[in-house]
Amino acid sequence: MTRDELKDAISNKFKDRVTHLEAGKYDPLFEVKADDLVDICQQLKDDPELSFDYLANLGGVDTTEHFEVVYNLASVHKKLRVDLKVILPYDQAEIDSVIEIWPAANWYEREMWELYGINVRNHPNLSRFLLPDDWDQGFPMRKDWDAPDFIRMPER
Amino acid sequence: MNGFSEFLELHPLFSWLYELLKSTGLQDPWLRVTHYSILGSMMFGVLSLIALFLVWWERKIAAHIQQRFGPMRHGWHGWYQTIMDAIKLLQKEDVKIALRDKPVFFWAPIVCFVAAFCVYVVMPFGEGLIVADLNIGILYVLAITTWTVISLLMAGWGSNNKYALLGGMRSAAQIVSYEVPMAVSILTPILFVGSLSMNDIVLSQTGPIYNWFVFRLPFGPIAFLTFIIAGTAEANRTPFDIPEAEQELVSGYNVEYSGMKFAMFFLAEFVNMFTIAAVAVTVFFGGWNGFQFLPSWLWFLGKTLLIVLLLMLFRWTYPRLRVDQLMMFAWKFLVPVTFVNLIIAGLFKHLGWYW
Amino acid sequence: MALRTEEFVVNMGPHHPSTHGVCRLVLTLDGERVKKVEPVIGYLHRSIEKICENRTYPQCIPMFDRIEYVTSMSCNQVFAMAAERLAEIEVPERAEYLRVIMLELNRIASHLLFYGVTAMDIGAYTPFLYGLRERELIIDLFEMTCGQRLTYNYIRIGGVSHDIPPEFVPKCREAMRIIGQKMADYEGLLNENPIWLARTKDIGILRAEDAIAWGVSGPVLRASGVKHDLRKDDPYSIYDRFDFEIPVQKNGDTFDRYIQRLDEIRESIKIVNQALNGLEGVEDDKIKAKVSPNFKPPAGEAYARIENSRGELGTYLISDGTKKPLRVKTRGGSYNQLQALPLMCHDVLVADLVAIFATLDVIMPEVDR
Amino acid sequence: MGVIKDLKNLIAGLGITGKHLGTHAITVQYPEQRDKIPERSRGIVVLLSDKETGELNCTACQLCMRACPTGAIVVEFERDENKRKVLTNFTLDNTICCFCGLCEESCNFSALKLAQKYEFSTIGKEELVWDMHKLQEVGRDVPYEDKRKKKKAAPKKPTPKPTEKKPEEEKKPQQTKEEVEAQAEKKAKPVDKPVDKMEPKPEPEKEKPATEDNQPGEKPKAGEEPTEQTGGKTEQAGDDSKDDTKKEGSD
Repeated sequence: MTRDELKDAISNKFKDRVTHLEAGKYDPLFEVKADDLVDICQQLKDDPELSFDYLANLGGVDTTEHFEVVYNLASVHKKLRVDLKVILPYDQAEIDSVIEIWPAANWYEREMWELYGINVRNHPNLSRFLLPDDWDQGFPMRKDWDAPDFIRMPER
Repeated sequence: MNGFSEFLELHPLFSWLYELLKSTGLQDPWLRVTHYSILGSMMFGVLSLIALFLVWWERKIAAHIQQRFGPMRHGWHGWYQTIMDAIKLLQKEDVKIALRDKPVFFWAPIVCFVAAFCVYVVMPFGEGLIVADLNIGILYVLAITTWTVISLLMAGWGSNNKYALLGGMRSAAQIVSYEVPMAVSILTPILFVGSLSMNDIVLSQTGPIYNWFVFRLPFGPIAFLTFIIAGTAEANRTPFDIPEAEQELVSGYNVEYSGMKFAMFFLAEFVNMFTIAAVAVTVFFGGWNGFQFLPSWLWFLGKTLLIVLLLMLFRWTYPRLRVDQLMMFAWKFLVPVTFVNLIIAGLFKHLGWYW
Repeated sequence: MALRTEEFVVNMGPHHPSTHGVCRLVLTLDGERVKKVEPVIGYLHRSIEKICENRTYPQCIPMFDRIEYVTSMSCNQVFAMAAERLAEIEVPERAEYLRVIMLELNRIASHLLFYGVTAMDIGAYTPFLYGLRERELIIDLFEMTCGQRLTYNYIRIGGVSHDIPPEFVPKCREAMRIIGQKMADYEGLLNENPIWLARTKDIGILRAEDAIAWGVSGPVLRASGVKHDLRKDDPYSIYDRFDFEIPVQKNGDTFDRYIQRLDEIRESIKIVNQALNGLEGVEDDKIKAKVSPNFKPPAGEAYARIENSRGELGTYLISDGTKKPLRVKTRGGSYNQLQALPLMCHDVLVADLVAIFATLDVIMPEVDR
Repeated sequence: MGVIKDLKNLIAGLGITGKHLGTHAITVQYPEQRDKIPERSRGIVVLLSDKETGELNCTACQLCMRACPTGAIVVEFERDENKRKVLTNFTLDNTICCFCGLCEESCNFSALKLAQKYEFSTIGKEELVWDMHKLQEVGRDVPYEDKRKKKKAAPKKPTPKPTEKKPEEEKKPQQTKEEVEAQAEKKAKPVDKPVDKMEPKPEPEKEKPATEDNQPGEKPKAGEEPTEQTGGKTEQAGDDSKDDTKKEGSD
């Protein structure tokens, strides 16, 4: 299945529940509503034609306007790749966990929670692991984060 | 030629010392005590030197196997590197952790060190070169080498460290288990000697080279193999070095020791290795027996170092066994094999099929 | 009186010889038997992703070197690939060949290191030195080409930084020949050794479906029997031009993970030799596409993934049209493999845990980033 | 039988280690012997001086400062009466330098180079922040190919504007191989300065004159490098450079 076919297949499957974004330069990129995410992920995994059984990467993004959560999915057997994106406003930074679908999401979601402060519902173990246990300086990956000992690369 | 090697023999020195002490007018309990203490200290000095040498030698062997240089800085190919290391260790701070079990922590290395050296009281280094020819010599060796386990348990307990404790427990299980096949495999030659005295064991192997027990087919080689395997385990050498297993238990029982206390454990390990090799030579390779052109103690030393080389090759070749496999190997393989071997040897002895 | 026993908790790490850096494993032990493993990471967290957000694109590449320093060529490659996908840059053919040669050499070097440290963790000391001895040949080739031995900064956006020196090709062929020969030594030392077999066979089995679900990739996944290799399944660079096999094992135990890497060394040697032949046929000697120092890719996002020696190494790059990336998210194989470690440690002994951990080939900077 | 086979395999392992017991070491004893470092090896950053005048090549254009990913380089300058930049200080913080070589590649004036030197350990951290004079002193005996000569040869302004970095394509001079060789021959032998105590002098073989390989991998080199690696032309070129090396070394 080529990338265009995959794009059409997903667009046809989910109709207006997903929006194809042109920003995805290489692999198809779809925007998904936060409430709809788990259901779409489950269907993507269960669909015999697509069978996205492999969560390659999961990460938060701070665009200075809103948060985004990007899911890079792959299919080991069908050799496919697709990206999903969920846009979260700053004041509702909360998303459902996809651990039930891909256990691999465990640490990625923990990391996102820890570094971006995006809350993950239904996650079994949201605790600090990259930052020190007694970290109290906020969420370092946010663009507006600052700390007394944070040295920014000088603009030159 | 013969005269030369006769000249190099050291046992006249022993009798000369005895005569010298006697001429001062000492009477018997004290005469013997003094004599033995002097001989014992001499032995201690020689063995310390041997241990230091073995440390250097092991490092060189390892380096050459791995195509490195090893110690090269102090003297010719770094021959006094270990002495410098020992001096460094002597000067180091003796780190005492706060929550140790004080007496146990203190005495463990001493027990280990002393036990390692005590064995050599009955070791025939050469013709007549023996401190005390006990009539239960080999039994004494087996008994004393087991002391090590007490010291390792003490070290593991006294350190109040979980890794050390695990190491101590492992060593206790291991040494106690391997004591059995070791004793049984030594029993096989004893069967033919009819005496437990180390000197008698050596003397029974004089004559042509096929009189050595290792060449007495079919039980000799098997007994030697089982002995060397059990002995490697007794000396805590790879592939049986699980009590210190660096990659699992960091350093096992001696993880909290530093400075000279650590050095005592370290040297004791090498002395133990030498002990195993020396016992193997005494029991299986004819002890100080050899051809005429070299003195007997040189034969003994040379053969022992060859066995030590074999032990070193083991160490730098093989991976480490796991603790349950180790016990399984001892009880399910070595013990049956040694017992069957013993029975076969007894059969041969009964039928008179031996030389 | 009934004997009362207790489980006890041991901290394995962060300073432990066999945790390959600063990983901490919290073990709950029943005697020597491991009841529970909990990996604790973060001791090496440098937040390279945040650092990269404050750097221009060319400046990110030295940072990526440090994500996974054992195979930094592939880290360079994955970032360059993501940036090239964003800006739609065509890489010159010669540069592609050079990239493939370097990536495969780096894979061999990494697997040789793996061979050494795994043997070391299971108690055999000498293989470590033998593995490093041959790795040195490859590191020398890298130093000859790009001037560094560990953090290369070689593969750049649009190509590579240096062309190979003329003596590279014969030396590389010679190194491949030597490594091919020395494989016999490696295998003779361990493969048939009964102690080694006892220590590795049927230890730490990872089933294929678990492996996929937990995002395990690379040699660990293939050792579990899944024939998944991005060089074939999602061919990047010019990997589709080469003829090589993807070795697969069956059981997914420690021994299979070990033997899998040895098999992969052989395949990589094949690829390097083919690429060296292919390099001779390339007419154009351009090694870098035209990329401005003030590289500004158009706004967009792209995910690049390559087959690293530790599995799928991926980078999600978001550009907002300025000369600094908006977001760089990296994913390394080690991260998922460490995550899946508790799956393999059901009721094993401490010594087995060390062996399993070693064959996962975890590199801590890649986990913590 | 299993035991016999296991024993055989164990002995085979001993054979492999035993075989190596007789081989010679492949390592070197470091401070006395050293491995030969390749020409491209990236060591510490040094500032290069003009071979005739002995002055620094740096024009204070600050390109390296901008290229540095760690901010290790700080270039300070002031403007003289002709509004030209004059370098007042060049600070390199070796504690954060990551030896990536981006500064050398960004430089259009051969002002700095990652030399083949790697021994600069000190007692204190402060001593690793090197200023202009120290960097110049360390870089005195470093051979290099002067990029500026090509600039002068081209009918352009004597000093191109340093404020804006040009795409590398534009810098590519249309040089033939003969010219490069001639240039290499013309090159004066690096002056033997008293060696800095922290920087042991590299072995004579290492003091190669800068050939085309010595340059960072930008466009000019790619143009000059022969395409075919096994062609006779390449061998010739390699021999030439080796000859040069020998001459330099024997001097």
